Amino acid sequence: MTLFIEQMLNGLQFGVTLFLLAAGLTLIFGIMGVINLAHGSIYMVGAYAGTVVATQTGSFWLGIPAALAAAALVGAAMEFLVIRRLYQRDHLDQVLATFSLILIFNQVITLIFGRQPLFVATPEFLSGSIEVLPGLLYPAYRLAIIVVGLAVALGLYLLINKTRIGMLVRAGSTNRDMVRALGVDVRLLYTVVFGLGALLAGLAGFMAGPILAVQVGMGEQILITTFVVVVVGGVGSIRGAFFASLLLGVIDTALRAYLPGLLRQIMVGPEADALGAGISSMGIYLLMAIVLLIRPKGLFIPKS
Amino acid sequence: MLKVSGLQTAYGRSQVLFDVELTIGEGEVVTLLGRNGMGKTTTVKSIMGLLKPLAGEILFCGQNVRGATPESVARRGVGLVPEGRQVFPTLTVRENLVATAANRLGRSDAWTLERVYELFPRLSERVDQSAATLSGGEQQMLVLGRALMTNPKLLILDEATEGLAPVIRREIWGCIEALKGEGQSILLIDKNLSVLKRLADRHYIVEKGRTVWSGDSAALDRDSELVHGYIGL
Amino acid sequence: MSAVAEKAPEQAAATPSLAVRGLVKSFGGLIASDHIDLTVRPGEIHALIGPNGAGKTTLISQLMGELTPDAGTIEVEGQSIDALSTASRVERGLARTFQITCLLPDYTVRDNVAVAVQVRQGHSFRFWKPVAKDEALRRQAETYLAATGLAERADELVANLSHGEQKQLELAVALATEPRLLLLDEPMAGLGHAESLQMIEMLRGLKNQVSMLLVEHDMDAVFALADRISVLVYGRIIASGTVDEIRDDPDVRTAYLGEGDAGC
Amino acid sequence: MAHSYMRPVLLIALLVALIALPSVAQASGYNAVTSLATRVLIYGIAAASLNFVLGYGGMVSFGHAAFFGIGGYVVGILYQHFALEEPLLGLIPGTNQMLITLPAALLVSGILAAAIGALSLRTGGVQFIMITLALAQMLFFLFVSLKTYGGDDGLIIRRTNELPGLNMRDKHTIYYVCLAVTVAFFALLYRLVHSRFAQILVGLRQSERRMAAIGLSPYRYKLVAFIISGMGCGLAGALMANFLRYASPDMLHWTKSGEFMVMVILGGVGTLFGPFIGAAVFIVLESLLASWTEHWQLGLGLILLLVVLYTQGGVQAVFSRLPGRR
Amino acid sequence: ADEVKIGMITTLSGPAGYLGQDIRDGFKLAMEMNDGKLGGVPVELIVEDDGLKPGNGRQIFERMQSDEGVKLFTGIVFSNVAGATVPDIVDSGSFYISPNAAPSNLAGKGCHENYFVVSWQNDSLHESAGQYATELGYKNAFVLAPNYQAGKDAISGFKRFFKGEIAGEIYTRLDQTDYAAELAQVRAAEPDVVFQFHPGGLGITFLKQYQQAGLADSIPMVLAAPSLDGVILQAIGDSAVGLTVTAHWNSDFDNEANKEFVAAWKEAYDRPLTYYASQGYDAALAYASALKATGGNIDDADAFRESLRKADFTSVRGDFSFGPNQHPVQNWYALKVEKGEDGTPMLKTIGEVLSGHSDAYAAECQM
Ligand SMILES: Nc1ncnc2c1ncn2[C@@H]1O[C@H](COP(=O)(O)OP(=O)(O)OP(=O)(O)O)[C@@H](O)[C@H]1O
Ligand SMILES: Nc1ncnc2c1ncn2[C@@H]1O[C@H](COP(=O)(O)OP(=O)(O)OP(=O)(O)O)[C@@H](O)[C@H]1O
Ligand SMILES: [Mg+2]
Ligand SMILES: [Mg+2]
Repeated sequence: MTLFIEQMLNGLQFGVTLFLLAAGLTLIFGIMGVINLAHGSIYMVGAYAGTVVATQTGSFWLGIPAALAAAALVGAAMEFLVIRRLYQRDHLDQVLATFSLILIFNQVITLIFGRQPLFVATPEFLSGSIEVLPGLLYPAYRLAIIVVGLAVALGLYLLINKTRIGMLVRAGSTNRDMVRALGVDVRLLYTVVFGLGALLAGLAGFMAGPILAVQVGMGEQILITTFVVVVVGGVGSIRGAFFASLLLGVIDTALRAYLPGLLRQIMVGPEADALGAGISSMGIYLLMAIVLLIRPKGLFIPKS
Repeated sequence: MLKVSGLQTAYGRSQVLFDVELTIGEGEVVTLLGRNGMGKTTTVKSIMGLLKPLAGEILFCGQNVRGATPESVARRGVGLVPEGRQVFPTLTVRENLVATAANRLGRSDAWTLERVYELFPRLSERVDQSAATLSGGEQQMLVLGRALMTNPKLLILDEATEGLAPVIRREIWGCIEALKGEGQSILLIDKNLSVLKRLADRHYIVEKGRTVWSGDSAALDRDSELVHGYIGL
Repeated sequence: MSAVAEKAPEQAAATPSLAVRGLVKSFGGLIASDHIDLTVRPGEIHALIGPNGAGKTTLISQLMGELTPDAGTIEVEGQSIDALSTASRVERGLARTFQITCLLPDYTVRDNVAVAVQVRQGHSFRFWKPVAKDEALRRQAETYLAATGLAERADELVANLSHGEQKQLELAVALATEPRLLLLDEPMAGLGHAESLQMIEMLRGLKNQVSMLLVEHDMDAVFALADRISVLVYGRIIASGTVDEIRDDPDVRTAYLGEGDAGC
Repeated sequence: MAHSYMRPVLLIALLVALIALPSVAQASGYNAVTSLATRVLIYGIAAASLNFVLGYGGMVSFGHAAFFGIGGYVVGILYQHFALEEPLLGLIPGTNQMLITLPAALLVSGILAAAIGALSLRTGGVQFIMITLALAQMLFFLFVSLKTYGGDDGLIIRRTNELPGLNMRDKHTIYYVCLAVTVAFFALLYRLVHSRFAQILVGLRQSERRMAAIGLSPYRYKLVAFIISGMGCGLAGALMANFLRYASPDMLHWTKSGEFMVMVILGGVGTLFGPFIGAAVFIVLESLLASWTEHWQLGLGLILLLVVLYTQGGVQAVFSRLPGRR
Repeated sequence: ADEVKIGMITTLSGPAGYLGQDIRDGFKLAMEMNDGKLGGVPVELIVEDDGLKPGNGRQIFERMQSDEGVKLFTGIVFSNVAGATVPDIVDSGSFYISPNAAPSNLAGKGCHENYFVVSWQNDSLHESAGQYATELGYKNAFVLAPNYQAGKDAISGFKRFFKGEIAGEIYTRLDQTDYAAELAQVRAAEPDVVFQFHPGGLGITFLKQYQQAGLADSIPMVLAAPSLDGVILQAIGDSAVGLTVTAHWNSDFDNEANKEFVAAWKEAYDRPLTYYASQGYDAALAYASALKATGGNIDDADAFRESLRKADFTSVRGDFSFGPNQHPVQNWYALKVEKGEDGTPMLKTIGEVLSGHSDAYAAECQM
């Protein structure tokens, strides 16, 4: 039973991690409507900048502003130099442009930091485990991620749905000219929002440092998963992205934890393990396919 | 307040405006008439900065705004009700109204949500509905309300009553009349000549991108022969 | 027009072109069609008027099969079309224009019509013969353009048309499907005065060949064209009758026309 | 218009150049150019196939690597059964005859495209992008875990498929075979994109609602287009497996779908030869830059970025904007 | 003699770029230590990045061979690039020495007389880990590896030599970033030992999370070299202390060749030394031996092959020879992570696990 609870907790935690990664993307892709394949690269920039500063200064705390600032600056610069010219154009041009940015970012990081993954220490005070339930120890760092993830979710939700900035961004994504003709400097607004999305990606990157490998190309690994989250939840919906993250997290974890066991009841061991792993790798894609076939716009968008 | 002269504008290589003249005084209501495709909307877009004119002069309150960005034109106090109902489809009715609301010129009797709802009660019944699912007429009301919420000095209405039921249309005319009474300057594009004659101070007719006629309502009646030739009345 | 369209009225003299019974459609809490009964007789122009948001467009979308009604039946020339897809309804002779124009922006004016002709001919799974060399198709398309006054604009890209011209093209495309029942959603909106008059003339010319359901807020046009008028308010038909009956109906005056001069 | 008579001249010039390429390459000592050109031809077919749905039909598929990969695997699997002399599923004998494997690849990829298309065409927009991606990724994972066919390590095809009367071990022969297939493919595609069917397809891209309102059922047309396009990619995959003498899950990975898309956009979306040019530019740049510097991705990235920012409509657009051609 | 060209096709971009980089730099080091010569013959090394794409690997080979006349190749890191490229190289009569990837399909029936491997056959890595876990007296083991060919090879290799029971077997994903679900299962199964194969970045992630989950203190781990190379060790830092690894080479090997190599590396590069570098270095030495024996004449392929087969060089690993399928026959050692003198963790050799070990596929190879 404890194991089951632990696994569910793992699922939730993984879900929140996914959301933390997807949060910036929801903003940029879901709401601004820009297909930004280089989102993962900004995540990488955040991870590198934060990690390097944290290692050099020996303080995890100093890493946070470094990661946020670097990611936001790089993001805003990217918007200013490249993305800005592409809003009016086809989505496909955005694909090509941001694809080239991935190549550029990866190479630039390689040139500056080399090819080896970086060393990141878990901050001292978060390195232990906490007993969340009797007999259930849980890594403190992961609990910290949950807290940060929830805070980001709430903040974003409020920003997008309760503030004028959120409305304007959504308005601008469908009719830029009209927003401008009503007196709003959309270009500045978009640079700021893009920077904010980048900042969230940077935060996610830095937070991920202690549990993942900080290396070149780390962004592409998460990119597709985060797109899946956004689409399953319903493009443009923060709430959707949040619940989709949790759902995917739990289902993914449950598949990994229990599917091979279930299959082993009906087949011989090794085949069951391999098949189970195979199916669980397909897990999120399968889930997305099913969701989209039943609700073509995603889970949290009204049907019509 | 607004003075347009010698305006020339093109879409890519095809020139549409050749010589448009237009003047709107403080508190004046002026119409722009002409058949379909003669360049009325193009004129409006050029004024708004949504198109970059090739030549000519656009003075708003004495300042040259030719080539200025749309946002800066809007901030100086031009409010646009565009042709073809350009609501923000993913926003709710209320959000459409408040998203761009502003009172940059510090009006004391500024437009508020309540006043707009009062003007268009139907909108108040649809506050949280997403604008994409409004009926055509409801969208038109929304767009008008949205422009009012920016409290403009000059309001430009490009076919603002298109697709509205006669009652509503009458209400909108009433509203425009009231606005006029408050001293609001308005540029009207519409085909409802009889009302326009009553409401507006002066009229301009564009034909193939050129201002070919201008004058007050009385002159319009006087030149009815000529006018007929231009706009088929 | 074509032979089919000409024969249609006689053939179906007894059966109405369109018969709607008990149509219901709601969006969440909002009832957009509230037990609508409506009949369009062969060859007549039946105007549907009503305040904004009354459910006129919603009704047309249900007739075309773009929206599925919650209840009720629709018959065209005596046959139920409830189970048919939009495409099959067009084959049965229905066509619509869109209030908010819906055209193919990257095609020329001519191609917009030509595509409709091609679909009507039904030879679209042809992968080999170049379509551009199909003179017959071009010529046919051009006849519809001539009919709607767009002949001179045939080579213009639709994206470059003015708003009013697009409305005219809407009609040309609908005509190209050779409909027997035309559903017109505010064809005059956005047209200039001269063009409106032209449009009225044209619709009048089609009368007796094609039955029409005309949704329009331009009362001059409605009174000039309609044989009968139905008034839709809040999803419900509140009155139905001839032009004069409707013009004088007090309910209609308060709900729709407003007091005083109906001309504006 | 200059266009109308310039175009056939340019095409013939291109064809002559392509025919002469191996001999010229050999004479000038750049033999590898022939293999490079072979890859360009093959990717050109794949990109043009993708473009048929993407550019003409407006269906942004992010899963076309699935068809490319399956085409490759059909060749690989048939070869493996041929080499081991045990029939597939105990029924279908393996083969190394190209005249059988290519049609087989077309058939299988067509069936796969029908299945994937039937499911994914129920959605649209971004959802379509993601669902095609998802279905293709599932296939990728399937092949990764198929140990019989090499799993992640892939299938090595020791000998290129045979064609009667030709020495398929010769690089030039393979090149000419690919060239012949490419020419045939583009000739067909040329007719196709000017046909009534394409007229409908392009209409659907612009507005499905309008097309339905004139009496067309969009789904069928889109599905047929999707199948045609999938078969084109399958053909390319089969040729690639023959050329590389290797098939691996790498051919099915989403990054491959991404590459195809990049080629299409780079060359010019919705143009007949744009994707071919895009494939050529992409492949040539990649190998040229890589032979100069290990940081070639930086160069490639910058060049691609400049292309998007400063040419509207890809490389093809640059050509058509050259003076005298308008 | 004339300058001999050696073509190196390797992976320099992406997350796995450090593998190719180390192979390249190890190889280069061997050349630099001999004034740009191998076996007394001047050598030009041409390096090109395959970007981990099989098609590119093949293209690079074609270009190097036909345009630059290269006949000796090396460098490929990954099995899938090798699969597309190596058959072509050897079929065309050129030579290939693998400094890393050695998939089973090229080791058994698919072996070739011009194909040599100086690293290991994939399975051997894990066989030694299985052997060592047995030697340490563990009774039941929990095994984890990614669900792909190399991962399956790893688990079957381990099981082939592990005499205890398998407490649990999990296949993870190649793109996995979160191992919490698996770690919970490991904890619940309470095995004596964990064996896991997660190379490169995956390994870093796995080990970090293993430590954070508090498992590092309670359940020991036995690994094969790829799961804890010098770079991974540096990236996870102190939390690696206590892990045991089996490998064919370690930087502290006490032989002249190795000492020389390690010293030269430290001199030349400011980054951790990995076994990939040692394999690149050995690949260079192997070519050097044959070049020396033939005096730089690579046109006589038979003679060149004969001298390669002799493996007449002093490997940094100590004893080294080629088996019948031209894969290594070598010793495997147990290593343990300990704090070094300067306080940073380092791998320390603690004993021999297998000696003169060949691979399971050699018998299938017919040349
Ligand atoms: N985006 C565009 N690109 C190219 N040409 C255009 C574009 N928009 C409009 N035009 C052309 O410019 C001319 C003037 O158009 P405009 O929209 O200004 O007319 P209008 O007077 O507003 O007509 P309407 O009453 O029909 O709205 C028309 O001939 C039209 O075809
Ligand atoms: N998809 C939808 N979801 C929710 N409400 C809808 C939807 N579509 C239409 N409505 C509502 O149904 C009502 C009827 O809309 P409809 O478009 O049919 O009106 P209409 O009679 O055509 O009005 P108009 O004359 O202004 O065009 C409106 O109040 C509209 O807001
Ligand atoms: Mg207009
Ligand atoms: Mg309507």
